[in-house]
Amino acid sequence: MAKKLVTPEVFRKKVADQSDLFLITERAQGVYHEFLPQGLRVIKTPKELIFPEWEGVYRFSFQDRSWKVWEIETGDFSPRFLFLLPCEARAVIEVLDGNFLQKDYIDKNYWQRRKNLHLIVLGCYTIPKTCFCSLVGGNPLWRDGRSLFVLPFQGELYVENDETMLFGEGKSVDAREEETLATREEELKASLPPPLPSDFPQKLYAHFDEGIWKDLSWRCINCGACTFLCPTCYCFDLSVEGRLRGLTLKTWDSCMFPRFTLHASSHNPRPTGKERVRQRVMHKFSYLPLREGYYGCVGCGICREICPVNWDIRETVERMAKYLG
Amino acid sequence: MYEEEIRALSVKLLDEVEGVIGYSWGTLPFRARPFLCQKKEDVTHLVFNHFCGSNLARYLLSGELKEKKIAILAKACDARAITVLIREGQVKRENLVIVGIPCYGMVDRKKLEERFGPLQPQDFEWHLDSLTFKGENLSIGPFLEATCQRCLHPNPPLYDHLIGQEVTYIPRKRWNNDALTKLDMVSREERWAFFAGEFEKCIRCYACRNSCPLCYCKECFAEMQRPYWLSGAATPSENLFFHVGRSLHMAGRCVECGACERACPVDIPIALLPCKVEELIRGNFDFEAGIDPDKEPPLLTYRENDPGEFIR
Amino acid sequence: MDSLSVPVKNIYLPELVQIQEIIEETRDIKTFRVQRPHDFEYRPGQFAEVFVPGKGEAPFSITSSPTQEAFLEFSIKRVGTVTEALHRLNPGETVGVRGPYGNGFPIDSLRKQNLLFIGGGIGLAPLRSLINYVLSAPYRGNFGDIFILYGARTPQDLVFRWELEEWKKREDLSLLVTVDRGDDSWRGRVGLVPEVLKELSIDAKDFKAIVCGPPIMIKFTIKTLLEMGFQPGCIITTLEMRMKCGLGKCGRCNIGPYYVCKDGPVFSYEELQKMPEEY
Amino acid sequence: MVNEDRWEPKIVAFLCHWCSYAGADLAGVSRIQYPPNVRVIRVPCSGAVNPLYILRALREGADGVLVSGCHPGDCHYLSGNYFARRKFFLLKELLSWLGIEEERVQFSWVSASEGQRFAQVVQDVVESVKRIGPSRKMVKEFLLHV
Repeated sequence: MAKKLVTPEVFRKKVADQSDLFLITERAQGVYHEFLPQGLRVIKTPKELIFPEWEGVYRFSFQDRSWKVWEIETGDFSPRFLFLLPCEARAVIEVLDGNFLQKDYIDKNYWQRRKNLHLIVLGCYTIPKTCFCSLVGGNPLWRDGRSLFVLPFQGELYVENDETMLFGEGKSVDAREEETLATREEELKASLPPPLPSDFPQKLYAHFDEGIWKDLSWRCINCGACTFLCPTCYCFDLSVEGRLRGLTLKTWDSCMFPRFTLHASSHNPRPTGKERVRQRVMHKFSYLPLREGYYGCVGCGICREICPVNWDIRETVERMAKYLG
Repeated sequence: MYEEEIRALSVKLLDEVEGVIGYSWGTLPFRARPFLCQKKEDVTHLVFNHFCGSNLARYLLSGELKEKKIAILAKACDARAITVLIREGQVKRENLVIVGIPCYGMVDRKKLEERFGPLQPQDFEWHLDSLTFKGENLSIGPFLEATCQRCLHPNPPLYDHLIGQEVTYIPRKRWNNDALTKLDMVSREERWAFFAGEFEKCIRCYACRNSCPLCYCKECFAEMQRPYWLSGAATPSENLFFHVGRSLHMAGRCVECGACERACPVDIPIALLPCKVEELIRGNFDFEAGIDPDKEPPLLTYRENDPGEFIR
Repeated sequence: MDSLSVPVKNIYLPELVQIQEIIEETRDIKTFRVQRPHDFEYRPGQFAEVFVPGKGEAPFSITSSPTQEAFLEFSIKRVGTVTEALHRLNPGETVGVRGPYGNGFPIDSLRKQNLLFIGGGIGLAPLRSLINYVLSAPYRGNFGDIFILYGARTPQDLVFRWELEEWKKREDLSLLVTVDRGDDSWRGRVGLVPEVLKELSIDAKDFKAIVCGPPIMIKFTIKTLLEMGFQPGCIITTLEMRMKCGLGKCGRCNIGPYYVCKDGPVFSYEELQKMPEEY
Repeated sequence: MVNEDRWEPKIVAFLCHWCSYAGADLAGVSRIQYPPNVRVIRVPCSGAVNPLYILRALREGADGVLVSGCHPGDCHYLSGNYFARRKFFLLKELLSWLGIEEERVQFSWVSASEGQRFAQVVQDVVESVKRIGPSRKMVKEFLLHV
């Protein structure tokens, strides 16, 4: 049964019964507070589960007069279910998977975690003020056809694709209900701001040298808060830790930091805040769409909320869109 | 607050300076943000209110403005930071027009949310040291940020123009709520449990460092390759190293503005560390940063009878 | 997710190999000859990540030709932490290698062409891979005339001196070596590469130029080549960026939407023109 | 990995070249016995010890750090140890306030003629660190898990 309705009580109980299997993102919890049992483990962004702040990728040691290297298995990342909002799901499925599971080179550590992480997309029905998913081609009910999807509907919870009966049998959705749902979805989508024009990435790219970047970047203090909490930002650093025995670490890195592109020769292709802010906007709104066909921003708005100086990516993008005509 | 005065003064000042660094409303409610006003028609964006937390002195160091004549809006903390920057040779006094603003403290959005639930701007009216919520008048004290509640210097020590009237009381005495004392009271194990939890949260985004007006090192020890002090991994021990190292580097320089704490995206009360160091300096070396520009900073001087019992 | 097969190996894990020989080229450049890792099939112009245990990892272009089957060579200038650690190593010691990465030179489009190689300083390293490839017996016939122009700051800064001698002896190529500043014993050409280039009697129509060197030299050389009538598509160069993964994942080495590690490091000037100047 | 049964503390000692280092030397040539747990790093002056050195030593797995310089008033550079005293005071107070055991970082004044005293100081430091056990709070995690 691909589509069903379950009561909030059953839903809450099913989750509470296996609460150690479930995790939830902070944003999703904010929206679904009333449907969920207390005490689920809350994480900031989905990426910290599958692409953690730091992890060892391989170890090395000097033993018996020779060096050895061996990979670090991510090992027992047991199957888990993560409740998250559509924007966050999109960040994982499109952007993170797109980068780390690209078919020519698959990141093994990422893959080991990702294959055991099942996403449960919670349809976003009270849309937070800070987000803007429709601008970047998403919507509050976005899911890829195969995801487990939940949405409050007429006092019950509408569930899609629950193949393992995680939330019980439920009752089937009849034709009229299905129609009501579809109409609602259409209405919801229509009420949101339209997406950025399809030629936005090209136009933005063409305006790489514009003076406006200086104005746009003045306020930014070049910390990495936005990039570290962004659900899509996947840039990382590899560094070596330890001398005779140690490991190579994969850690989050940020295009906001001067060292990100600093050459050993001390030349830096992105020497000031202007270039770094431009890189962040361009990477998300021009380079990734041009290269891979998806935006590097899912419009969740977390960077707007946490920015110490209220440097606002939505404002910037809308201003650029207006400026580019 | 003071908007008319600030705007009128800015129009005048723009005749002689390249720009006025001040605040404008942000893109989200209850947020003001740094704003560089370079045209007279833009002065209408300038505002001042209880959400103008960012320490503007930080912007004096950005390459573009460093050698230009600039006017800057300065709360007490900003003015103190500017004093330190001048003393350390980072900015030239003659390039600055300092517009001082006596400050009643900055409001912590989270404390408002705790008390009033989801916030609507239209429910609030703001006054110098009080607020009106749906007609009810309340003291501002309980809603101030932790660093503002323990503030000892509400009036700027250095300015060319002063907006409004000086604050006549010392906030720390009035609000009697020092975050440090609460921690001083508990046992060492409890304090460790608390800090260990906080260091666990840190993602080392360096928002604290980058929002600090006095963290201007060209290359921070945290990002140095040689010597390689720290890895990029945000593990609790490395985070502790970073924050302790930073606090000690700020010793005798920190003006306790709380910019670091305000900037933290994961809500670590990180100003506790540098503030503790300043408290130690205040008590033992009789010094406060950015108050008296002629007084020798505490780590550049000594007294023969400094505390030394801890040394065998 | 299900459609993905199980990844067999960790893509960041290097293979440990022994250093066979170290040649001191100049004061601060050494060439390291290391054992070739298993299944390491590469094209001239590609690079590899070299890992020094306990010190770090950095990308270096492979300077040996794929036709030399037993080993790989890297010519490395001492500039930073990793290169300094490398310079302290001795033959017999171990380094890690993973790769090859990058696109390499477009050999197919160079076939049947006359080739003009222009190298500056350590920039000869990636070119040398291609030069020795086209000079090797099975492939020499596939290419036309070969002209090599190589410049360095002083005679002491010339790399691969032993090989320059060999090239000089060959009759199927022309070699011109120039230095910015000569010394008492220098009998060769003195002058900056772009200036020497100007004086060469080369017909732009028949040649493809392959340029590598310090950024400033590349810039002026390309300008000169254009003045000589080279089409942008006939000028090939290699770029440098800070890289970490070498696989197009870590996200730092992009110039516009192109990753230098994956789409580069070899680009034609025609492609460069379309990219923002952020390198 | 620390083997708890056979654990012996590792102490990093930053010794001033002009006094404590010579004091340690004197202890050596006088055949005075003291625990072998210290790893000595000679520094030009206690004033040259950046607090980051101490933090770094702890991060790299030292169970304790000892910094030793000239008695107040005897500094070879006149006042280096007075400046040092202020820095160390702040470091020590801050670390102990954060909840780090006070014994992890210790300071002493030992002159070049005090070989016996140096041995005693080391003895005391080693014993006090032994009492509190291996360092955990400030050691980098990668070391603990390799």
